[in-house]
Amino acid sequence: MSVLFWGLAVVLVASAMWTIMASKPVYSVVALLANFFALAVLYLTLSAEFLAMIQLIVYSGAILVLFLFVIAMLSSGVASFSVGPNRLPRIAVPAVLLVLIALGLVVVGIFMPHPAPLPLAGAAVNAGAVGDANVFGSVADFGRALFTTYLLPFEVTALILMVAVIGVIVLAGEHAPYVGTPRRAEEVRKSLREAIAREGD
Amino acid sequence: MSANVTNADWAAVLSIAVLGATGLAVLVADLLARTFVRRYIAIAIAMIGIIAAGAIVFAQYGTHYSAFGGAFVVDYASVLFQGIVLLGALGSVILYGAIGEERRIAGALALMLWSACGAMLMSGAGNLMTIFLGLELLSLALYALCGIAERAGAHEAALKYLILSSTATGFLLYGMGLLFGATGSVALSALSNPALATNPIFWTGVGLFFVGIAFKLSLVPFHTWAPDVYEGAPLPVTAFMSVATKAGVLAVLVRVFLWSLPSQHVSDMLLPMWIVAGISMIVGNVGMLAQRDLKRMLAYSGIAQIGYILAALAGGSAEGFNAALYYFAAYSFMNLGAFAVAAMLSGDREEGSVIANYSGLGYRRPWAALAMTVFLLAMAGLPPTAGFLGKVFILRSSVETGYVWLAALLIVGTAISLYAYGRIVRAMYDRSTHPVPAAKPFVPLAALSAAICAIAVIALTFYPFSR
Amino acid sequence: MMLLLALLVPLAGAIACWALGPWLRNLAGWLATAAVGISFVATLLLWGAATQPGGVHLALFSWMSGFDFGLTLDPLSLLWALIITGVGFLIHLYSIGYMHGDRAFARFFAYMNFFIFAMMLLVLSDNWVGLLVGWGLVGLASYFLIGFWFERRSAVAAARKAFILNVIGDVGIMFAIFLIVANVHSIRFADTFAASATFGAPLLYAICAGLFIGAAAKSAQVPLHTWLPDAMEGPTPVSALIHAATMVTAGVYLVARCAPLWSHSPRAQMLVGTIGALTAIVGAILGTAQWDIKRILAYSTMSQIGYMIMGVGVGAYAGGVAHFFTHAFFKAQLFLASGLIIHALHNEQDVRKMGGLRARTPLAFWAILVGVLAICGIPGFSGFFSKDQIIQGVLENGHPWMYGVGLLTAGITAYYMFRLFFITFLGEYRGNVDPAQLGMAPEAVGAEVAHEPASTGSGEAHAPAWVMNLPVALLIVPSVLAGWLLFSTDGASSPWSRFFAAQFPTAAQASAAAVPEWATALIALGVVLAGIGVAVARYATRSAQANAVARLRDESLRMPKLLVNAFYVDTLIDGVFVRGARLLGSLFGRILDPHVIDGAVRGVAASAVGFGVLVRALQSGLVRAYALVIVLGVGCFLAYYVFGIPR
Amino acid sequence: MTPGLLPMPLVDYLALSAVMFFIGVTGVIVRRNPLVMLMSIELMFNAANLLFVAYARAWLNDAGHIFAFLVITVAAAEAAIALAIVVIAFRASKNVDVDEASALRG
Repeated sequence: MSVLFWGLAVVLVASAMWTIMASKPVYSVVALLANFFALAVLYLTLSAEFLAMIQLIVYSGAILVLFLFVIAMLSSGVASFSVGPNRLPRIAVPAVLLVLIALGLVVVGIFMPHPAPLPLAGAAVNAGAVGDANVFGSVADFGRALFTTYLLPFEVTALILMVAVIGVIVLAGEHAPYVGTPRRAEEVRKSLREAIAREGD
Repeated sequence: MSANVTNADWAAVLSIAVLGATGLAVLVADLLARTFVRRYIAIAIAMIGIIAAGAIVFAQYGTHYSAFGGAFVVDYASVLFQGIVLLGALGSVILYGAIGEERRIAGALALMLWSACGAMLMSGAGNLMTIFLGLELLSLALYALCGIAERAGAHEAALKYLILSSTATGFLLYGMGLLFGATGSVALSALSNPALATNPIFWTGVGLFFVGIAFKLSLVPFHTWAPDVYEGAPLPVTAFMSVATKAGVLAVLVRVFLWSLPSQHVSDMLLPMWIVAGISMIVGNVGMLAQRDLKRMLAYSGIAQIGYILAALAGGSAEGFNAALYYFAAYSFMNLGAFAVAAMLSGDREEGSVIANYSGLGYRRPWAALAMTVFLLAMAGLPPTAGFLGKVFILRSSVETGYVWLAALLIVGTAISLYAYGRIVRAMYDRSTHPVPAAKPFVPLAALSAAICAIAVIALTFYPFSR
Repeated sequence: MMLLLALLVPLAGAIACWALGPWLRNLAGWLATAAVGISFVATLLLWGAATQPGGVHLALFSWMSGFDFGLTLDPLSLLWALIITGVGFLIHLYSIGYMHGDRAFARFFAYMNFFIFAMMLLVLSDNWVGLLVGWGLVGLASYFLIGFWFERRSAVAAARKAFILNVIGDVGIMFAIFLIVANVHSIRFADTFAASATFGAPLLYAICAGLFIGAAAKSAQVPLHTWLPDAMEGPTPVSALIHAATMVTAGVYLVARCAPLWSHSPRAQMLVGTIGALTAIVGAILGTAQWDIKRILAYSTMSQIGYMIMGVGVGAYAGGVAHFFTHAFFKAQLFLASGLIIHALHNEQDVRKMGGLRARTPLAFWAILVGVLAICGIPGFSGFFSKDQIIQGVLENGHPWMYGVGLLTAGITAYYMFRLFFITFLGEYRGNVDPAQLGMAPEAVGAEVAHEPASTGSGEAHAPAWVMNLPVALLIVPSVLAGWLLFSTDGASSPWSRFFAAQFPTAAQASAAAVPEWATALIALGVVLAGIGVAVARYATRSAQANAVARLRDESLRMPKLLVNAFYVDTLIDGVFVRGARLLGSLFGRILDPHVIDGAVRGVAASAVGFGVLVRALQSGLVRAYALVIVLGVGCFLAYYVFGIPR
Repeated sequence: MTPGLLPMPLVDYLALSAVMFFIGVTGVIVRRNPLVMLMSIELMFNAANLLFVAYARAWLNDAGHIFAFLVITVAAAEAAIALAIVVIAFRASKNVDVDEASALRG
């Protein structure tokens, strides 16, 4: 188990690093995909079967595909990524420094010895599943909790998804490409035409 | 544990459901309506929905129970904060109706209503999940609303808000994870366990949780997004952000920090919060001095005013809570009113948010200038406005509970702010000839809400009469 | 009810003049004057009741507990109310003539009436909030009136300056009121004074200091005095009403009203007395260096209020208030009489271009003579009694150095007032002399021409002369006689001291002074005569009159820079506050321009990496910089929550 | 807490998630491409999820699972809106560089 865990940990950290350091966004997506897969496996070892599944389906299947789609759309010849000068070229140094300090603090907090054991009183423990790790985290267990105890959060997610749908429609839908000034719009249209012509060849 | 969901549970969130359904109704009606009545129908439905939700909320006044196994709480605080959220939603909906783009009005109003749903959920949140979901519902709709206008500034504002707010949410979420780990429960009631006081994971969780809260309240140093986003977002959206968002987050703050933490460590745990509140008072007021955009200035003003409100909460006394609520209500009215006046003066390009356009207003639009003067006086905390009384209450409670240094910072901040607000008042009564921008069609509604806010800002001064 | 009438009639008059101005035309002046007259009569009718123990009290409404609003009329506020409405009435009457033909005639009277209302609210309130509201409104009315001729840049600038300095004072008062309300839980004066013994010295000192910042701003005390000379940009009746008789003495009223607070705090007494003494002498010294007749009077006002503040500050309340009483008459008279001269000379205000005016404006001659004698404290005239009482009172309260300052100031006052008098009325008329020969700076000449533009060109349609002459003539009477109210043979039972018997706390240590009262009077008289002697030698002898032009030229050119620039206080305030505020503002707004950030990042290269730039880049518009700041905050929070907690 | 239920000591999971979380934070600060910034934010969310899942197992409380599920749902909704905003911002300014979006400042 230890080997699996540390193997996964290495994959997770490495892929996370790759995600933020990759030179092209597409590579970032691929790295993130690896990260999510490793995470799903880690969930399985923590007996969160349903969540592992969701992780693969929603994250890898939906969210990352969305990213890929947008990257493909934006890089289709209209303009390159990351134009313009880097206005904060040396930000990485203080950033990494700060982040390391913050990380150090959190890790210290985590490893700091607890003078007293963690209390159980008042915590809402899933009583029926104590000691029975096979049931805990299964689809049935998860579903029962979601539709009884946690019904309100579940209902709210429906509203959140609706906001996402309507928000995207309102943002992007039913209007012409950007019309700032006529000249600008014409420019955009022209470059779009050129791009389409290139793709057609 | 797996309690059945009863009618009482649903009644607790009925107002939120009504608001959510109203959003749908606005969209459906927009599909069916003819073009030229779209605007009227959208505003009418939205207003009816908000008022109905408000009636339901205030019918709950005086009751105290928790629903959905503790996920949602109905009490004094939830009712009052939800009331303020609805007030902010009503004002912003009217303003959007007045100056928003006809083409997207239904979508925008629906998003605004759903965003208000999020804030209302936060007002009554009883566990971490509800807080998180309420916050995300609120924020997601606001991201979209920020970017809704066809201006480069709006897109930039949306992008900035999206990235920074998501980052802050990440911190909040991580903090929640640690809190869950420390307590083994998502319920806020589990946080009050005195044994937690020795657990560093709990403390770290509280710290990160507070980062998320401070970001949403735009406290220094988590405030940097606010001026940019306020300036770039459409005016009614900014109005909504300045009232409804803060109502929801303040409710969470009160519920988590003041009412749920282990009581013997509460003052230690909250010290950083009061410090950043004090810094915010100064930075916010100084930041106002050099601004040329009204919305941007109001962002800095909001930073300072939230600092004042936290100063009232600092002692944790009941009187301080009342002072904070009173000041927050007054703040809502004066902010909405100022935005309403700006909307009255706005044509196609939001001219009302350019401070230079206010010079000589006292002679061109005497009533608008008078209303604006009332709001600015209230923000500066001068009599005879509710802002003055609110500051008196805050000072009293913070001095009584021993936070004299906060009171002193408040006074210093107020003194700095007098110049910033006075600058606009003076400009309005300077004689100069400045072109009047053409007004938009629904401006009478904006004027009406400005008038109501102005009267409320004065009338709130007499509020303690009724006691 | 009568009290409410006295308060509200001027407000009604203001509203009427403002709303109906275009229809009322010249009637507006009479309407406004009548409103003030009614207010005066109403106040007068309350005399009997007000002097009873406890005075008149009218509860208006009660808010929550501790917030009771009401009006009160006791001997102190009665005195102020009578002066405000009485002198105010005469000045209104005068204004009908003075402002005749001005385009905004009705607006002027609306402001004037509004000012009277605000002032009455200030003195009649029985609570802090009412006082503060009145205080603020008075400042507002003054702002409007100083900037009345808003076409003139200098008038607008002066109004703005007065307003800003007054707002500084308002903040001070607000601070004090917050402290009071936080400790007493009541806004009424009576409750505050009852509780004042329990305050503890630091709190009491803080309250007194806050209140005194307000008093100093309104009463033009050093270093907040610079607005007063500039405020002479307003019409002359305004100068008479606001900047001599009433508003500027609000600070005296405040300190006198809070006598119970000051009596418990020797440190606060010291502060106020020192500032008052300083103001008295600074104002007098600056008065010797002015050429504009109204500015001379303005500095003398400042100096005289310094006396009053010194008096009420150290505990000589009756003396300070008495000086307010006599000063209101003779200073109003001086201003109104100088207004007659300015009017007669078609808006000439520079005394160098006057001279020999005795025949031309006889009434002004006599009025100014009486005023000058009164302000100098010549026995028999009103100023003598009240000034003596302050100087003696200061000594009795144990401040010998203030006693010395008071005497010295009296001498300087005598010098510059007689200088004014001699230059204006003796010798030859110099109106036709080339300004350069008089040593006037060329740019000043151009500015003089533009003075008081609105009332020029009204030569053909004069108002009846008596409306301007009558108030001046009437004011001569109290200027001479008012002081006799303070006179008594045994030193204690004058009508004045009986009037105020119950008002002020008697100073515990008011012991027999080292110098008896008659001796003080003699010393003062000697100093004054010396001052007059210098003035006579410089300006009134036959030879001095003969070559007046050359003399004035010499004096103008040799005037010490320090005095011409009024000790550079304005420069200092401008440098510290205005630039400071601007700098602070631009620090947050402008420094973050792309140039600076780009420059810093690129140019300073290596050193640019670091927190210095990051902090300056706080509002750079760059998302990543914002994120970095947020993480910085996160770091601070985590450091506190992980390590900083006492466990 | 009932020990032994977790395959590894709890602190190992916590440390792993903290490292992942702060890698995400670094990504937000140092990258200029909004898409990569959003991916970094996803990393932060996932790190938090790992925390929830590990603790859910430690406490045997399925609230952690539910919470993680909600986070995933919200992340999906957020990604949709975020990408829409990136697309319209791109349409307006023809680039995907957050440094270029700095007209609002001061």
